[in-house]
This record gives sequence, C-alpha cells and structure tokens, in this order.
Amino acid sequence: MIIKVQQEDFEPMAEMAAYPVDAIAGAGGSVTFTGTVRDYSEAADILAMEIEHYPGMTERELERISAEAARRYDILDSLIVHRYGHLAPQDNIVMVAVWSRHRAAAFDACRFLIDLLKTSAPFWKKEVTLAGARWVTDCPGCRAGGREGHTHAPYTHYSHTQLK
Amino acid sequence: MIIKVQQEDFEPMAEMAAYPVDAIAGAGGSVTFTGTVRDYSEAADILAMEIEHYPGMTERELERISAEAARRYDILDSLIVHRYGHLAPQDNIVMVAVWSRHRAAAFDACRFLIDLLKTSAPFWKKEVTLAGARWVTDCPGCRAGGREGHTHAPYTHYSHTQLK
Amino acid sequence: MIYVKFFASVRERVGVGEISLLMPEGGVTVEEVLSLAEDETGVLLQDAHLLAAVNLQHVPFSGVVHDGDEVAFFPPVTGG
Amino acid sequence: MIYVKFFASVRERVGVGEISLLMPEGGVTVEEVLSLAEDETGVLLQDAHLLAAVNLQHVPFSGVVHDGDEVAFFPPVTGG
Repeated sequence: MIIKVQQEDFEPMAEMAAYPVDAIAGAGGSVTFTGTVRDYSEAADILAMEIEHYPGMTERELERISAEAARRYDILDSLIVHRYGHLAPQDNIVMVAVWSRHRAAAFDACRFLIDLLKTSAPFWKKEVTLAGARWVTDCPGCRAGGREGHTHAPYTHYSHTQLK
Repeated sequence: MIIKVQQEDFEPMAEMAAYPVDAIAGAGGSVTFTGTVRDYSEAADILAMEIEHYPGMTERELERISAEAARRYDILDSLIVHRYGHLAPQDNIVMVAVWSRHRAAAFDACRFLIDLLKTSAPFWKKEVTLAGARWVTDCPGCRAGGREGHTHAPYTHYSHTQLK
Repeated sequence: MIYVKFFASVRERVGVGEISLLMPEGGVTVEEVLSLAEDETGVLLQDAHLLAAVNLQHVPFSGVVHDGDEVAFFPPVTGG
Repeated sequence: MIYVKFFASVRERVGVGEISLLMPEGGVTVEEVLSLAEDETGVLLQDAHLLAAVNLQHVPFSGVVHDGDEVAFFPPVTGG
C-alpha cells in the first residue's frame, strides 16, 4: 500500500512503473483512475484550482480506506496519489491504482477507493474563476434531492453537482 | 475513438498523453485498464507469450465494441491498444482507457470494453513454458460449470480459469 | 469460391491457415462450409468448440455464405 | 486544553485556522466544543453543514472529547 499526499505534479504511469515489483508479482492487470482539473464548471471558466487539506488526517484516512479495500477485495496492492496546493486546468489531481490477479477485483476496488476518498479524505477544492474564488461544495442535502426541504451550508453554495 | 493493434510495446500513459485534446475536453477523469503477461500460470512458469490475431477482423471488432460503449455510456472518448506477436512476462498486452465528465461512466465503459474485448476480439494466446507451448483456452462449457456434462475442445485444454 | 481461414489451435490442427473451396450450387451455411472444409483437409473439426466469422464478422453456424465470402473458423478468443 | 482547528470555508468564516479552549469540568462532546468555539470566536457555525474529527478521525457530534484532544471542524470534503 502506498499513499502520497503532495504538492508536486505526478505522472500516473511513472508512479505505477516505480511500484515495488514484489508487492504486485502475479498481477494480471491493473485499473487506474486519474482525476484532472476541468477547464470549466457549470458557472464559469476555471483559471485555477486551490486544494486545501488536513495534514496528518489526510494520510490517515487514505491508509484507512486502502486497508479497507484490501480487506474487501482480492487485490494485490493499491496506490493513491493526491495533490494539494495550486493546480492549473488539466492538471492531475488524484490517481488511484489497483493491481489484482483477476480484473474484476481491481475494477471494484479502484471504484471503491475513489468513491470513499471523495466522501472521507479531508481535501477541499476552491475554484478560481474570473468572477472570483469559490469553494466547491458537496452539500449532502442537495445531493439527496434538489434545493428545497433541507438546510444547507451558508457559505457559497456553488456547483454542488459538478464533481460527483 | 482510437484503436491500435500492434506488435510494438506501448506505454499506457504516453498513449493517453498523446490523445487528441479536443476529443476529451471537459473530462473530469479517466479510467484505464492495463493487462500484462503474468510470469506464472496455474501449471508452470511462463517464459513467453505468443499472441495470434485475425488482421482486419480484430480492428473491426474493436471499433464495433468502442462504438457500442459510446452508445451505452456517457463518455467523451475511448482508446484501445492491443499487442500481438511475441511478448515477455510482465509486458503490457492490452490497455483500455475511457474519458468522461463523471467517473461512474468511465468505470462502467472501461469494464464493458475489456469484458467484451475478451469475448469477441479475435486474439489467441499461446503460453510458452519449459514443458512446451500451449494455447490458453477459454472453454465456454468449463466456464459455465466444471469439467463434466459438456463437450469441450479437444485441443490442449489448459488453464481455462486463468485469464478471466 | 469460398475463402476459408483457420486460426490458432484450429490452424495448427488443420496444418494450413487458408484454403479455397468451390462454391456449391444453391448456397451454403457456415455449418456446411465447415463440412466441406473437413472433406477437403481430412481433419475433423466438428467436435471442437469453434467460432465462425463471415467477412470479418461473428456469425452463427446457421449463417448463410455467399460466393466470394471469407469464412473463418477459430477457437474461443483469449485476448485481453 | 482542547485544540480546535478549522478548515476551508469554515476557516475563512472564523478568520483563523486554530484556537485553544480550556477544558471544561466534567468532559464535553464535539457538539459542546463547537458551542464553546462559537462563543470564543463570535462566529455562528451551527447552521453550516459541518463535519468533525477528533485526533484525526471522523467522529459524530455526540463523540466525547478529552483533555488534550485535537478537534477539527470542516465542510463536507470535496477531494478526488
């Protein structure tokens, strides 16, 4: 299991090529998810993205979900790289790679990891547009069903359907 | 949609980095499956892998399934690269990459493509071991349930559960 | 003429990758092309798990074959 | 002492990333720490969609906080 939380850019295949060979001996395949900064949101063109994180808790959460994936699925190993700081459109934000003997487990585990990462790892995105900088929000009430009938965060409620 | 059937090795991320930018503008992420030659089978150590294919039909089948994926899933584009000829253990055999706005569609389409490729694209693997060269077989009868009660291929019936 | 191709283990059993057959009167199915190919090559193939393609597309054995078609027989594919 | 951290939009609303609170007699819950933090900073946070962590782990607002703990408040995460 490898976890990297870093400011620097990364190259997904270089990360995978550098993976300790012993840990993934016998792999028949790998599944990789790479998430990138889009160049537009629903509201405006994106000039940049700022990612804040909670040092210490981030690594701990990513280790926790990686261990959980290893317990649930028949995989050989996994890798997560997540950036923070200042990113430009089309930059890589995150990669999740999973190696397994049989491909079904790699698909399942990779999806499990990115889904869980997005709901539990303490990262927050702020989009910088010509109209200003705005926190990307993921409002549970809105996610559950529209704009009425729930309390939602009073801070700028922006583009909540965009990054699901 | 890009399809490559080639003898030469490939580098998954170089292929993805070279992808025409216009086709995948607006992508929020990509999912990549990479299949590699294992260094063992259930029966023996693998020294090499020979992959035979049906020129012309192969490209046509891969185009057909790529078009089918684009029809079924909300994706931006897809890429398939598949090698033939002489491969060594740990060489890449195949990659399938899918770009989409939302990650669920990329996961679904990537899995759909590799599943369909494995049952419809005319490639045949032959494993070279110290004990000789043997065709990898994928016997539908065996796959459906064990060794009794069906006719199976009379040619060497080898390691049929291995590459699922 | 019908152009018949064999791949992988089927090609090895037959000993050649390609044969040509005279188109019989009245049309034929893929199944019948296979019988003609067995007669021509002297190799029995009916007991194998075979798949067939006509003009580069998967077809069932009941599919119709026309003069000039390319018919291929091969084992279940194992790519990927 | 209880060490309280704020992140992202919550940090911006409060104006600082970190404050310290005296540990009250008899123990407190996360919910109560939030009230104490509101008193201390003068910023109302109860109406926000907040998540909380104690010592780097997600916890419910009913979770117990001990002397020396690090308690963090932040909006729903948006990484990935």
